[in-house]
Amino acid sequence: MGKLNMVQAIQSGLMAEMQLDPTVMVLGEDVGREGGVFRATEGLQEKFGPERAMDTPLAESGIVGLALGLALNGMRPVAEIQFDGFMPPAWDQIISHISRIRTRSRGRFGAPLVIRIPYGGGIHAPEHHSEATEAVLVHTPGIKVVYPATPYDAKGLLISAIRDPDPVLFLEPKRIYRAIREEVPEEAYTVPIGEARLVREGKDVTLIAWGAMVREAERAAQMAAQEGIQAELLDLRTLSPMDDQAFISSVRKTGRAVVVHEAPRTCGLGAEIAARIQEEAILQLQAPVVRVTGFDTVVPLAKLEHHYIPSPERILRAMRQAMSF
Amino acid sequence: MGKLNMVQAIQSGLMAEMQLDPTVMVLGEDVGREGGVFRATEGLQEKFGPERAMDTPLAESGIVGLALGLALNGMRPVAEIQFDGFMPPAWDQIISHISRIRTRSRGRFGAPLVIRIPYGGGIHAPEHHSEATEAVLVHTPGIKVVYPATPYDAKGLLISAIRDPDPVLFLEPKRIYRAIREEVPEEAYTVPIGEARLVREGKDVTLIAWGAMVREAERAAQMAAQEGIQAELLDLRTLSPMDDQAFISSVRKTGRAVVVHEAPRTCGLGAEIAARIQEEAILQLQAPVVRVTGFDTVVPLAKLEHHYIPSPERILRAMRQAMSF
Amino acid sequence: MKGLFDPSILEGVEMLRILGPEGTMEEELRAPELTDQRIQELYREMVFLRLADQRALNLQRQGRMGTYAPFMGQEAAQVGSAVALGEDDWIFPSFREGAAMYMRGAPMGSIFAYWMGNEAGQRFPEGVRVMPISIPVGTHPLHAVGFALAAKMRKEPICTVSYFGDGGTSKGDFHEAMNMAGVLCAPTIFFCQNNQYAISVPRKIQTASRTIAQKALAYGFPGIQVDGNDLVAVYVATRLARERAISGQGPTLIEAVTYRLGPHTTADDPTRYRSQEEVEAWLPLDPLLRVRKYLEKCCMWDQEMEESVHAFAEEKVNRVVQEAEEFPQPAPEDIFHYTLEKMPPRLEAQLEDYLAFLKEQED
Amino acid sequence: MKGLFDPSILEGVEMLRILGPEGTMEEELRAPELTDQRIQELYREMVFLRLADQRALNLQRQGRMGTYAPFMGQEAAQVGSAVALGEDDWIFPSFREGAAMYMRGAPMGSIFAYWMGNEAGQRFPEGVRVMPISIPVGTHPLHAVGFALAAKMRKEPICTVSYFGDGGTSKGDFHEAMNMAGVLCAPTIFFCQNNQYAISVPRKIQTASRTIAQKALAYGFPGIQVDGNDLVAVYVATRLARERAISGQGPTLIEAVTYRLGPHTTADDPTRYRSQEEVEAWLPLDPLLRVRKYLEKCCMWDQEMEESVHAFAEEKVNRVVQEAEEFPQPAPEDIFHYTLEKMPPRLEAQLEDYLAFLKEQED
Ligand SMILES: Cc1ncc(C[n+]2csc(CCOP(=O)(O)OP(=O)(O)O)c2C)c(N)n1
Ligand SMILES: Cc1ncc(C[n+]2csc(CCOP(=O)(O)OP(=O)(O)O)c2C)c(N)n1
Ligand SMILES: [Mg+2]
Ligand SMILES: [Mg+2]
Repeated sequence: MGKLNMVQAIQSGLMAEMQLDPTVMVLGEDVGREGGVFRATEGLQEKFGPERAMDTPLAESGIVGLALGLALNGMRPVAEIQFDGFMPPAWDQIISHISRIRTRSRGRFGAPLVIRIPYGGGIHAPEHHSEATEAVLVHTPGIKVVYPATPYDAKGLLISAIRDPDPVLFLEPKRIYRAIREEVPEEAYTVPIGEARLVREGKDVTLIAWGAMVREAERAAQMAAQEGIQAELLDLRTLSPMDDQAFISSVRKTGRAVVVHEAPRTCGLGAEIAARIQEEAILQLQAPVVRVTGFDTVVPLAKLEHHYIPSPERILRAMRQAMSF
Repeated sequence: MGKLNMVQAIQSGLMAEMQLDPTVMVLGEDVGREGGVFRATEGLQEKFGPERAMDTPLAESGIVGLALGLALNGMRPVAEIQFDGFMPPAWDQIISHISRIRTRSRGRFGAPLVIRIPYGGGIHAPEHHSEATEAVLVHTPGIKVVYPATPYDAKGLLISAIRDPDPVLFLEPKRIYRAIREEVPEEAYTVPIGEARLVREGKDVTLIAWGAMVREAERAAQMAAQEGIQAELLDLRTLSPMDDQAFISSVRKTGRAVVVHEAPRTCGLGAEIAARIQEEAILQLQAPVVRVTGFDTVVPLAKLEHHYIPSPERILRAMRQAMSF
Repeated sequence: MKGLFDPSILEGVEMLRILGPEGTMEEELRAPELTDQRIQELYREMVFLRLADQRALNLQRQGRMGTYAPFMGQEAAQVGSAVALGEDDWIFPSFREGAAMYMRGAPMGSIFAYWMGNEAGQRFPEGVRVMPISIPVGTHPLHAVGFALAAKMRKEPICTVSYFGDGGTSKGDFHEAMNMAGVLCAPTIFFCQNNQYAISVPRKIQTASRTIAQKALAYGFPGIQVDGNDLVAVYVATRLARERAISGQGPTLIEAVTYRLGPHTTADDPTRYRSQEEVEAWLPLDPLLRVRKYLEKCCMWDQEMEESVHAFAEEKVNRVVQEAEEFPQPAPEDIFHYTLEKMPPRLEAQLEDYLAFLKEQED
Repeated sequence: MKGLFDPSILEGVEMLRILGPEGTMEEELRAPELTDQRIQELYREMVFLRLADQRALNLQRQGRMGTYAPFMGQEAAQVGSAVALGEDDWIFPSFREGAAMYMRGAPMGSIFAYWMGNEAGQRFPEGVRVMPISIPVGTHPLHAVGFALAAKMRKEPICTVSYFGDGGTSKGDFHEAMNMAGVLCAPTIFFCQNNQYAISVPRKIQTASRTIAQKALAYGFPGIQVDGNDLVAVYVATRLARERAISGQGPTLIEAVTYRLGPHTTADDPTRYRSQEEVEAWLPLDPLLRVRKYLEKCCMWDQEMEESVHAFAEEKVNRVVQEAEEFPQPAPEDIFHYTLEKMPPRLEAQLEDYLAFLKEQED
């Protein structure tokens, strides 16, 4: 047991599973020799060789399509897409094949594979390196979608994902890869897919976030507490299948909700959450569900990026709006 | 002026614009010699030659990427993707380039192009021929998304789309391509992008639909009328930018809303509509917004497809639920 | 010029043909295990397959089947390649490979049931090493590469074959699959049936390369162009490619030059884009015809045998149709059950709600 | 074997080189318009470009610039190709083409401003026929093909050039672009800088073909492999490709064999994946070195000139940095204004709300 940051926790999870299960392997651009541009696969090629820690040609559709073929033949591949902005070329394989092979074969075949993707903004990166595309993934039947917010969860959820019989999209908040350190067991352990985490209890307003936004929401909740607003913060952790009962029962208690995400507002996951809350808790709702999100624009480059990503201040403002409706 | 069905109206729109504007051209798989698998481009190659009605290799990403290059150099291409299920390979070009070239070049370049796609189920087709992917498109900044429901609107909206300075995704409800005939002027005319159409007035519940679902909703509204429920039906026509004031003001009047779409429920456009309604009309809402949608599964093949696509009966049931909440 | 790779470099290479249209055999190129006996057996299968294919078209016209993609004219390409494989090899078909699938053990009744709009027809019995049909053109060779790679990692002496058309070679995923197979030295065969059309789009609008086989050179492995209407040449080329795969030499691209004698699918009207003369010019190259001619030359076939094999095949096709039509009607629950291994609560709720709706409708 | 396209067919083709590492010129291959005078001019530019590139690295280390992708070692490939084009030709760069972009008229201050995180740096002045940088690898050649096609339709005698790396050739979109260009006979040049690496992935893991140039054969048009560190050979090959394009003969693929002397980007540590020896083996092949040697042989260069050109270039780089740092700080409104030509109401509301928030924060 030691204090690890999130990249280290992920690396530790991969290492642990590859040691336990010879069918587990990683593949992607620069994941082998280099150990990944973020070092999430560091040391795996040294330990398991170039086949089980495989550098691939630069081709995202190919990487995930190859992973499907490997999974169909007994492997448990963990593919890496280097940055969120390079997910779209892989979507066809994910949407047309990976998510469908089980239903297409009426259960004869499954696709036990994981696709890891560093996602989101806040690192002053070039275009296409700051995207958050969860809504598209959650809209796709036949896959699971996981977004850890802490090192401990990252490792535990990753191991659950690897052991899952179905394909799991594993989105890693690159912005906080090295921001948080916490105790992470060295051995393998699991955190169940499909369960939200209660970060903070409160009675006035329910705050819903995931990935890198959990930390921003937590800061906002602290600021709110100083104004006497007691926010209850939920870290969704899994976006598909979503633990909606967690936030619905919270909203039934608080009567108010604020949902936070980096992606553009329109048709973002915040819409689904708002829709479910009004479906199941309308009688308790004392204000509209407020969405604090990226704008309906492309994520700006470094000089303007901070305007785009929800800040604690914007989240606080939304809570005030919810409280004073 | 003559009675045309929707495919004919679309063909007539393309013909009219190609005659008026020498930069307008069509391209895609089988759009030339064959005139399109649905005949939407019939006669264009005869009239305008193989360059302006261009058969391309089988490559969806290539088709729309080529269209962007053409648009950057003075053309107004209308690309066809043969079926909705073959959109995902084109998404990368749409999301990473077509939708961004204006902002990337800070306004120096735009992408005045149209992508036509026959969408949706109900024609007993093989896998990947029955999808409705509007949510992904509406979530993407920098493009417009149009879904006509009638022949007249199809032609008028298509011409608006061709003349629009920004990229327009033009989704055609293939199920009703030949189901409705109505008077369609022979000459060019426009129907404005961004305005919903009031199909039917009513005071009890607002029904929101687009594309092929408008007809189902209309049938449901007729059935409801016999039970004394007066439904107000809106055909959104444009999904992005969405005429939300149309349904918000309607819901302020009726206090109830039912939204209908073919796509899977979770993170479908219905969620966004519900979210906006609760944001702007919560005080008038007398029941949760009800969503009548496809299931969170792959669209089934012919033998089971009718269970998946919202039927008038399911829509009617949703209206009853809204009324009796 | 130094540094120049000009297409003219490749002009000399001619298509491999062993069994000519007149039934003449280039004996020295023939595979020894492909005895006359075996050819006779395969001819029987080809007759059955052609009849089954035609029946499917008829069923569609009668409204008993959905859209169907016939393989008439491509029997030699599919049968020749399928039977050249080893027992444990896997095939990854696209939508026009009914013949290859059947030869690899997929029940024709299942295949028909699928085209009748029943997903259950794609669940082949355990042991049948045939993947479900992949509709998105050119996207499934990647799966064959990955599958082959897993076998290679475990040192299992098998190979995989992906089937696709001339149109399929234009897709980005085809390129990524070819390139990865080359880099990873994957034991896989890319089997292209160049049937001259992708729906209405003729081969020359699909790509400017003289052959499809030469595309392999872009990926550093060999391509073979073979007469796709020649059962024997297809067999020999596939065998060679399989040898390469199994012995660690990596992938091979095979271009089987053939012709789609029928419509693209039952929804297609080919008279819109090709002339009757063009079709007629291909008729003498019919893959069944030359096998029959050969067998006749060997005195292993006559009109009587032809008639009896037809009668026998007709019977068999009848049973296929019966089997397909007796497939149980799928239940609405089936839409939900295979989305994930375990249905998540939200989906369960959707199912329950829908079943409640169905119940209400009955009442 | 008949029908066989084996990679060995292409083994004989050797890379085109005109100006050798020792400064020797193959005069008969040289382009007449590339006079010694012109070479001297281009050498000055190359010196400036190398200094500018190094300055960018320094600025990044000082926190005055964001992630930056240096082109050190690739100057001949970029300058040689850029100056071989006609005035009205367009280039479609990816992220490492600062040198080519500058040679085609994009202000270096703008390019720097962009890497400082300001989108406005990508709006080049009207008349500068340089597209904005495309980050997604291998995806922009399609735009160059479409753009070229439009010019061809209007019978304008121009061509387009897309720049990409060895890694870019693995992408599906590269294939679709090459294939479409072949079919449409588009006046375009695919210019690949094979700098041996895609981040850490060496060329041999990128593709199994011996050369990248030979990939053109898959699409029925020629490829040329050229020494990418040889200004003259790059120029000559590009000129030839342009001739083909303008005269209706269609596309050409050029593989410029070069080496990325620096890190992939400022975020990269190349010692993790390549040895110092490997880098050192490439140093004698430095594209600037051989031009200088040639000019010295012609008595058109000496140490004094070298020093003065350096001093001059340093000055110019200073002005570039100043220009870049004086770019106006973009406003939050800029995030919204270029999404669509006319801002839709919902987006306007988001902007207003955000400006209100900023106002509140100030108060
Ligand atoms: C990615 C994709 N785009 C479009 C289609 C529609 N479509 C079905 S078959 C076909 C032509 C395929 O041609 P080819 O690959 O030559 O195979 P063939 O039909 O000749 O067997 C097209 C365009 C599809 N199935 N997949
Ligand atoms: C589609 C895509 N995938 C991944 C990346 C991340 N990435 C940036 S540059 C690069 C390597 C590019 O290599 P190459 O094409 O050889 O160009 P070079 O960097 O050598 O100039 C990668 C993987 C990207 N920009 N685009
Ligand atoms: Mg074909
Ligand atoms: Mg490179």
